[in-house]
Amino acid sequence: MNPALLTTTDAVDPVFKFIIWACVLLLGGITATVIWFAVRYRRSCAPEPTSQVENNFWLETIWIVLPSILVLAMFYYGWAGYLTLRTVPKAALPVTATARMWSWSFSYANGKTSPKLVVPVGKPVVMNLVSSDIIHGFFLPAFRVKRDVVPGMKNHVWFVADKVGSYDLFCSQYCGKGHSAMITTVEAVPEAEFAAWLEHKEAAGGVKKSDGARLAKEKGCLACHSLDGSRGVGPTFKGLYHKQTTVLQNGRKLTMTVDDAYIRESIRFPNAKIVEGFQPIMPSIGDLKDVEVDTLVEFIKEVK
Amino acid sequence: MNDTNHHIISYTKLTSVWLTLLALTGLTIWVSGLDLGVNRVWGALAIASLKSGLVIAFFMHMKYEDKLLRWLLFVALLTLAIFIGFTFFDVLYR
Amino acid sequence: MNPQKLPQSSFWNDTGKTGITSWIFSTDHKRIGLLYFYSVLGFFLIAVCLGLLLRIELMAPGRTIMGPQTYNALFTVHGVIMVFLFIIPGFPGAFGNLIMPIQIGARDVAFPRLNLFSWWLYMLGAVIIITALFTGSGPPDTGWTFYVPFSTRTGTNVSLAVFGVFIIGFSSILTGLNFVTTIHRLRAEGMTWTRLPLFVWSLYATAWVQILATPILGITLALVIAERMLGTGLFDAARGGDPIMYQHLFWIYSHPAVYIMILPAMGVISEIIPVFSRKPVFGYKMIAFSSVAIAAAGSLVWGHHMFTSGMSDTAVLVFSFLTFVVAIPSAIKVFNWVSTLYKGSISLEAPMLFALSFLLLFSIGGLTGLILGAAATDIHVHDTQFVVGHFHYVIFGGSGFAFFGAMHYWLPKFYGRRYKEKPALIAWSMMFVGFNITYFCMMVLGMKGMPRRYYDYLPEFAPLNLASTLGSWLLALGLILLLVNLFRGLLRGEPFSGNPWGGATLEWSVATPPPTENFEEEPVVTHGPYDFKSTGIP
Amino acid sequence: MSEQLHRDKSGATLGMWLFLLTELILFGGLFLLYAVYLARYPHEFASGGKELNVVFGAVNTVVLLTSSLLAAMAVTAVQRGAPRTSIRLLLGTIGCALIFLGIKYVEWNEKFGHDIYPSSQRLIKGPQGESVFFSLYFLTTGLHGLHVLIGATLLGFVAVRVQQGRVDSNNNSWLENGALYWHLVDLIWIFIFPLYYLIL
Ligand code: HEA
Ligand code: HEA
Ligand code: HEC
Ligand code: CUA
Ligand SMILES: [Cu+2]
Repeated sequence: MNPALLTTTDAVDPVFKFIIWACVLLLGGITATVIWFAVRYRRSCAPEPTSQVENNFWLETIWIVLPSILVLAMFYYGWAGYLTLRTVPKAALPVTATARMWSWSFSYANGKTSPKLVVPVGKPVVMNLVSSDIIHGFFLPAFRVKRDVVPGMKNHVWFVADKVGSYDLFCSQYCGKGHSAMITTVEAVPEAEFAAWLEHKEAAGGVKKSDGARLAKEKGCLACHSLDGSRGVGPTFKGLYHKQTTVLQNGRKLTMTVDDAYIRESIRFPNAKIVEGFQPIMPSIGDLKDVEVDTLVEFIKEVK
Repeated sequence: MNDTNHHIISYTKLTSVWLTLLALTGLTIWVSGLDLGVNRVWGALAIASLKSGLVIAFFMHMKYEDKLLRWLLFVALLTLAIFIGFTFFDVLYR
Repeated sequence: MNPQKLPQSSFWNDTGKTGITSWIFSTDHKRIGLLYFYSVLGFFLIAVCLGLLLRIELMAPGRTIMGPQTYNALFTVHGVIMVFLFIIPGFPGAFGNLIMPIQIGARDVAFPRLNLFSWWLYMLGAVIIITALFTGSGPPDTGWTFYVPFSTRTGTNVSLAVFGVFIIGFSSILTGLNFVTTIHRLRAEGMTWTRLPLFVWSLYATAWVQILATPILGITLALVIAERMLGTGLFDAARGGDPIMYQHLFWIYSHPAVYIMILPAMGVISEIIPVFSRKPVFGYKMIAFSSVAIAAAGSLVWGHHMFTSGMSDTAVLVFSFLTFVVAIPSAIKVFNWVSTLYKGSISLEAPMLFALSFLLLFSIGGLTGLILGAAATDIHVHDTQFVVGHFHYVIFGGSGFAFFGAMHYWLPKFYGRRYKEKPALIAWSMMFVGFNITYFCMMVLGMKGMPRRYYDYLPEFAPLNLASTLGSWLLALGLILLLVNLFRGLLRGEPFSGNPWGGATLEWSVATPPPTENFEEEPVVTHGPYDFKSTGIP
Repeated sequence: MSEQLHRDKSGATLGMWLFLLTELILFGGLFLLYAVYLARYPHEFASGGKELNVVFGAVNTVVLLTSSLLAAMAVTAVQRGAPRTSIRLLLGTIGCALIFLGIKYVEWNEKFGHDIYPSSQRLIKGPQGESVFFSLYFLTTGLHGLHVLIGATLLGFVAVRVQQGRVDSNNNSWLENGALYWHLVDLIWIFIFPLYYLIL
């Protein structure tokens, strides 16, 4: 590929190699010495200690100075590698990653959003990390990058994929029940294919009614709301429409019947009314378009 | 370990310390009215430190205690200063 | 608890008082030490079973024996109990109390009633934490770090658990100030600072960390409760707060806390190695000084837990650098211990085996700590199973193995009976092998990118997880054997008296088991703690 | 035996001081947050500080300083062998503590009346730094108030012990340590006052 391209992996792996090898050597040396002493000077072999030295200035100086030097070297390489991770190449492609309990959503400059991160091969990408609720972690093991997604904070991270392929993307910061399910993939595709994908608009007429189920899954609703009546982190969608429900509004109790407007409000402003017995943790899914909300409302009404 | 902390501080001395403390309180209020910008924080802190120094030295008898105690106080304050100071490596450069 | 048919009068019976109240209201440091020991051990066993359950769940991908919510609660409770109820109070509370006053030639600690009060506070905190598991809306599920904003939003019983930890922190502070005062005030005549046993030095350093760092934990936890109860919004980004500030406050305590866990363990190792090599410890002053250096420098590195958090790069620079500085005193200790073995007369009995395996396991754990301390490499392995591997190596392989070593080394002294050597060796070898299998696999998994606190994982991680689980069973079998052998021996084993191991510290000069007064008359110390020659030990 | 007693006394002072240091660091955590948020929201902190009543703050400062003086004099009194004076001085200290808490109550009440308390509507809707300022204010003064309460109770106990004659000129660790605790409460207020009521 492009020889001038320094990937984040290239920046980090040599540091790993250096530190790990230094540690293995040290550990090997220490282990060998301990075993050798334990065997050589075991009591059956050495009934009396043959030395009573209590200290030795030079030896002790050596093992203050040597580790210090070694450790400084490790620090320096570690820092240098880190700087590469923090220096975003110019002309990196900006993508916004929105994390919420417990799904990811990626949006591109032209407004396209996707639950998978699609990136062009060979072109650096800079991710702007946004959280709609609590702290998550954006973790791409294949590219050795990780950054927490903190509410109210503008964190970013960059990487570049140098080979076509599909790579795992994890949520690394513990975020509750669905933490281990908060995974998706990075699809690295050739540049041309990427351009085509980016420009591809959903079929004319926008979102179709039948897309409700797909949307509910992609936008992460089903991580908290079940369709079969079982209680999840949020109330089930089954039989929700026209149900009597008790909600808390500004700390006051309120009994009401679920209608279109209520569902719409619950999606747009989840914390306006809180269903009794549940926590106010539902994220507001910021990138939902109005049609998508309509579709979701229609979908929820159908779940009987 | 010895009898040093049997020192008795006279009422007059305590009262004069108290008067100084009151005067310093007046001073902080006056200073806070001045237009010193950021320095106001440092000024207020300086006066507060002076006041607490007096309280510690006389009311709390530190002046007549073992050196050890003074060291301990110093270590604790240093630790606290480090906790606060090092946090600013993050806060200031973010 | 009482060993059968005690050979002579001792603290078990010489006050004429027996029965439960003579224990739980006793101000005798030995009895309080044993109270701590058994309560700590009890919680350890509970948490160890939880750890085992965690491993069973992770044996295969997908749901194995429990759901995600249960798993999250389990690792939280496992972590909280292990850290706050076992390893932090463990060494100072149990062995510090049992041994330290005797080692400095004192009759008791400086504030015996406060000492008892600390134990009561500890139990109170523990009961509150346990209550939190069964009341309200379920056990906390935040991880032992209680990170906001999750911990302020989750519906589980976080407030009560946090309150329990708060109380325990208070108990830890009181123990710390008791020990500092004791070591300053109650040393016997001739017990100069350079004649203090290294275990006492390590406790002294630990006590300082307890005093200076724990209050920060207190206020942090109080803030979490305030956030949940009153909605103060100090850590809530929507209201101008900063979640990262919580992490600073938490780690300002919790990094120094890892040195509360390891320093006394290092002290134990510094006692066992010279005794079983019959050689004065090499570099006494350096080891004593490095304990203090670790305590001091350890207070400056908390930020290394936050390299990916969004903290400023300057802070990453500073904290990464300081992290490496802390490694140097640890390295000094390791090298000095190894040199103590040189030309000694080494007896590989159970305490020594635990000490030597401490050397290796702690080195592995510490060296992986260097990988975590380097900024570039930490980014990849942060919040992965690698970190889990790292800290089990240092906590369990380090402090834990030292704790087992201390049990074999010192408990016979207090019971007047001893365990059988052979089963102890078998138990040790099972634990050593099982331990390495369990946790080495975790480190490899982390390198490959498996995050921590994952209830479920991708199929590519399955083989190593299975191996790790199998290893944990071997570890468990070893631990059961160890405990059975040890306690059977303490209650019914061969009599243990005199100074069979040839220790030169003061606890070996008093009767076995020691009387309540410890010393018949105030001792006058005339030699160093590892001066085996002038003590007349062969 | 008498040597043992002396040891104990120095030990008690040492132990007490160590405890005070932990209290200092406990409040230190709040001061840390104060420093950080002051750096971030200087203007909101300034306007928040203006809403606090300097008169209440100043009067309370004087009350606490006076109480501290009385506590210190109580120690001197016992050392000079005048337990009755000492008890009267201690009661004076406790009286000051009550006055302090009373003023604090009035002050908080006034704030509540203006819809200022943690998570009040006004603070939720207002500028971000303001909510932070007042939350810190309530937490710090609240924790301090709690310490005033504890300190006053402690001094009450000590006064009883003096009354019973269990504290005298030779054996006054209880009194000295109680007074030390009280001075600490004063010490912290010395910083709270300018930081919250006066700055900017
Ligand atoms: C007993 C407890 C204990 C101890 C002693 C240590 C010791 C060290 N720890 Fe560890 N650590 C933990 C318990 C402990 N740790 C825990 C519980 C966590 C996770 C918390 C959580 O998130 O839940 C953690 C996490 C943790 C992190 C954060 C990881 C992350 O989340 O990204 C880091 C990063 O720097 C780190 C570093 C270190 C270092 C450098 C040391 C050093 O002190 C080690 C020094 C030791 C040696 C260096 C080895 C011995 C010396 C030699 C063999 C000689 C040769 C050495 C040289 C030449 C240097 N630790
Ligand atoms: C002292 C500290 C300590 C110790 C000793 C252990 C011991 C063990 N821990 Fe520990 N662990 C932590 C401290 C500790 N842990 C902490 C702080 C965390 C972080 C929590 C968090 O993320 O918030 C953690 C997290 C943690 C995880 C990660 C969870 C995750 O991130 O997904 C795992 C997973 O395998 C695990 C497993 C184990 C195992 C298998 C043991 C084994 O050692 C246990 C071996 C089992 C035995 C030896 C059983 C013996 C059985 C008996 C003795 C039965 C007899 C008992 C009776 C009759 C009552 N632990
Ligand atoms: C993190 C978990 C979570 C996610 C993701 C989530 N919700 Fe919710 N939802 C909740 C919780 C908890 C409640 C109940 C409390 C409340 O009213 O806010 C709720 C309530 C609701 C309600 C009102 C239900 C009732 O019984 O009155 C609707 C409608 C709803 N959510 C729709 C959605 C849709 C549509 C999505 C996806 C775009 C979604 N939710 C995503 C957690 C979630
Ligand atoms: Cu999101 Cu973990
Ligand atoms: Cu750390």
